[in-house]
Amino acid sequence: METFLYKLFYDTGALIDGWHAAANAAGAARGWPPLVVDILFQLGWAVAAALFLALNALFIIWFERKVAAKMQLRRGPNRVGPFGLLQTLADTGKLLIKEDIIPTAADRPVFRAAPFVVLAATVLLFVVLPFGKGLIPADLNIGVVYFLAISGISVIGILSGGWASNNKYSLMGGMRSAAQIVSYEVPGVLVVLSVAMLAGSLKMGDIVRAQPSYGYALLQPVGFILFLIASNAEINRGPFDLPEADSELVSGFVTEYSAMRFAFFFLAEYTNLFLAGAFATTLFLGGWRGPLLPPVVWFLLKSYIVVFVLIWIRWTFPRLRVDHLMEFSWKVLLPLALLNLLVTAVLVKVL
Amino acid sequence: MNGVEPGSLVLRMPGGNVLVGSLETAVNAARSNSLWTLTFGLACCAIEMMAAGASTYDWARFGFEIPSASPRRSDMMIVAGTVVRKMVPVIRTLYEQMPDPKYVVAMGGCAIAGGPYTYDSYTIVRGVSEIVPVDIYIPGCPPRPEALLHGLMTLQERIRGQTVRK
Amino acid sequence: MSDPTTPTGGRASPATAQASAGTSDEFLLNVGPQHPATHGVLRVVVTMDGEVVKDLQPHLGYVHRGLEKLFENRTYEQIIPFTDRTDYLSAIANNWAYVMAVEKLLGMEVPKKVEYIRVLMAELNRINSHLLWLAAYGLDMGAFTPFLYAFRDREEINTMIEEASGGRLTTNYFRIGGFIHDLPPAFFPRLKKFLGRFGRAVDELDTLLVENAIFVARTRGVGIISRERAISYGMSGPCLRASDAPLDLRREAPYSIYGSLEFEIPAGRNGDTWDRSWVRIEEMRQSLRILRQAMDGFPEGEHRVRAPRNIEPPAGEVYSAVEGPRGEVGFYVVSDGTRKPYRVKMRKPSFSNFSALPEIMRGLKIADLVAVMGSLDLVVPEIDR
Amino acid sequence: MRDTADILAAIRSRFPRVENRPVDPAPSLVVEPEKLREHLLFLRDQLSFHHLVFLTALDRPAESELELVYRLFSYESRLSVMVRFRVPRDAGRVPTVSDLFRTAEWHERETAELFGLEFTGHPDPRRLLLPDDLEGYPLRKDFTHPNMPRLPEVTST
Repeated sequence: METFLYKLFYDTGALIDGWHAAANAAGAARGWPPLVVDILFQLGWAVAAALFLALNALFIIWFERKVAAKMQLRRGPNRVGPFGLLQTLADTGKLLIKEDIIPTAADRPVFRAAPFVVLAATVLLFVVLPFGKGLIPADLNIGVVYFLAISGISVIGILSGGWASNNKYSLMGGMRSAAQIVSYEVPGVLVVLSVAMLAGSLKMGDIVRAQPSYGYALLQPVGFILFLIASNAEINRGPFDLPEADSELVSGFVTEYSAMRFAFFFLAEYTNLFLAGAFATTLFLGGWRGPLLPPVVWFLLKSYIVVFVLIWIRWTFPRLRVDHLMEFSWKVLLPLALLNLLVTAVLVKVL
Repeated sequence: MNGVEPGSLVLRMPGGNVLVGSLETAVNAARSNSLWTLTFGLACCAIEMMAAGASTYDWARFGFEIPSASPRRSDMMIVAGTVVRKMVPVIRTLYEQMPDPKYVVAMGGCAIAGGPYTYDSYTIVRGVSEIVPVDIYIPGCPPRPEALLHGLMTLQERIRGQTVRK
Repeated sequence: MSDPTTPTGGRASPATAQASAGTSDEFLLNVGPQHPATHGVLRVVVTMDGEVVKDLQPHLGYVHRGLEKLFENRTYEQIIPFTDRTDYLSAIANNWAYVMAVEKLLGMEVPKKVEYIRVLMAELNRINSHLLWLAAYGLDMGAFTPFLYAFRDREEINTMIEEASGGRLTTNYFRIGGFIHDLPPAFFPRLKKFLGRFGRAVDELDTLLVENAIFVARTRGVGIISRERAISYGMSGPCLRASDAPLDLRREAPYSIYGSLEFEIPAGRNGDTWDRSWVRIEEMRQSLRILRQAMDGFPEGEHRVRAPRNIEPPAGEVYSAVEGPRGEVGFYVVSDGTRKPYRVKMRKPSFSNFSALPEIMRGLKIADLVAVMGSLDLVVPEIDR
Repeated sequence: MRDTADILAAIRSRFPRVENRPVDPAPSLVVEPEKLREHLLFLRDQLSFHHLVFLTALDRPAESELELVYRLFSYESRLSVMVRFRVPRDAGRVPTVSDLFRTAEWHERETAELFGLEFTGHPDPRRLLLPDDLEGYPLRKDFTHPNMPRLPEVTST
């Protein structure tokens, strides 16, 4: 029964295409060029993405603090709203109205631009995420490459933030994160390549459709683990959180940032956490495919499972030292990623 | 204070009532429920501060979760321990570096008035209030974690009563 | 390495360190006095070459309260609460060292039961201090969870000590000649339950941090100090025993009833940061053994001896030392027959342990500074007094 | 491993004035400041007194002298020994032993700033604990400071 509800949940793509066609017709009737309708639709996607980003950031920060608290025998925030749900709202609200200090010796324009670069790099990634069947803002045919390229931009923001605050600790934090992200991008890309090879296409939608519903994780166990490690390092979390190592570099590149500018970094870090989960779901866990539940719910469920694993890793392992970090990436992850690529290539050829 | 009791929604101004109260309560609620502390342990009280952060007393329930090491990101400085004259410039610069609405909590006898050394030690500062304005005094040597939590909750009550318009 | 026989010792004094920093691409990094890795107020100026540490200048005195001057102005009983505020993590060991010194001056023998209570309290305090070291060390190394598991056990010990002495941290429990109150009735059942459970908790903490692969990678072979250099720096406690030197005052100069208790002295082999951590974990297990023996052999009897109202020891001097969790805690008390001591010198372990840091750190990385300083288990008021 | 009697005999033969102060079992060796380094080297290398427990001074205003006390402990023979000598109260000069015992470097710096002594040949004679603006030597009996009022005299009833 093709009722509206069924379409809304199970075949959102078709529903949106329907609206699109209707809007085109109405536009054409009024003599607007088709481009205007497209722009309006893209605007709609942007608003939806921004809304989702805000809600998700609020939820995920609370989720991490509650999960970490449970792992550590304590409660976590529960005074602000039911189960402490409004805690993050209070945090961001407070950060909004705090005094915003820019150190006098700081490099003013770069200091101001850095948080926006990091946040922009994060928001741009939403364009290619396949939330549900057809529910994908723009299914670029180079979706995967786009994702990897844009996620590289955030390191520019971090480096310039570290440099602009004119503080020894921030400078070291910035340099460390540059070295870390670059050296972990390489194995990440190779693993993504092997998945693309299996799916035979770089489009995110195709990768999800080409996968069996339980995803490539079973076909590519080594690849999945490598990808988790690499993405964990790329978002500066877990045992790899050297750039803002609290105990060594005071707070790394974020030392001089206060109030709203810091909130951008804070927001970007947690949205990156969700994006890492989402990307891992798309590539390895079969994206939105799954039996009964509607595709969007499957996608969010799988993403949050991966987010839970990343949180779990962060709160159990101590921090790596800089040279171990580099050694681990070049001497362990890279060979494994190459081997994985080779094995997949042979398998694809043979089967 | 000027016709509004803390937390009420309606404010009776001379020209008629103005619904400014709700913004104030929202701002105060946000500020009071997320006070990030600056890790500033000087002596014995620091250990009780850590105990207050640990799982038995867990001040994360009130939103004091993230003890940040950099003064830029902290709202509250808990001075826990003995204040010595050599430390005075450091405390003052740290206080200056903290962004506005900042609060100072003097924890323990030493921070309030020099503690057991106040009578005749040649290097003691008799209380941190000689250096920075203090909001909350928590007596004890060292005060128990419950006393610290009680002090911080009083600070939250005080923040809720503040007005934004001054 | 500075040649020991030449008086100047060949170490760059700070003036030259300042000048040389200007020329090459070294830069000075100021760590502390408000820095998360320095528990308390410790300032270290590090001359760095990139991430590698070239030289290290500690600056002290940020918590110097001038205690030794205060002691000359107070009577013997009034000094006791000050002793446990210098090292609030091993308040019992400090109380004991001071009280034993005055008892030696008075030539006073304390009943057996007092000795047993003192041993019980000291070993509980040792576990408590090592637990806090583990918690703080986990925080430095970026692992937040051991901090909370260690504090869960710490709270249990805190309750026991608080029930007996009234204070969780700064106990002020010992008196010259014994105790004012006997152990509370609830003490032994609570201790029995704790001893039953804590053995597994130590293994859990051990695997959570000390056996963790990343922790081992960061500490194995880092910050090595040989046995001779450690003894020359006057190091004591776990920092000394990690450099293949099983030297513990409870064995070298046995005081109280330690002579009749059997326990081993764990000693590391190559004196690196990991060995210092391993020694402390082992010591916690040994303390459990001591606690069991002390609990089983707990005698009946008087919990104090009638000390005179105003204590005026005969003129003379004495040095008495106790093996605290951080090392040898000693009090050198000189009395001149009046009610106030003529001079009290406090020999504290962190003072000497910390003085070895510049030598240990030469050539290591900045991230190692955090690891090495954490492994020395420093308490700053003990250094500044 | 020389036994205790052998070590005590060696000490008595080497040091002219060996006294026993009341209550403290360790023998006190009174030496001249000039021969301090040589004595300590002998105690350390021949009699294995490797551990310098502490080094401090006692202010004797009556004789206007400062009495310096060094306490050594031997892990092998488990014996302690006190080396002490007197130095004039103002401008007292003592040879440093920071190269024989590395721990002496900080102990000497602390004693120097608290008592007003000078350790000749010390590699780094800066202040250790006191703030730079504090004049006078705190641990001297006649040291006064604005926030140090005299405590009311405790009369022993």
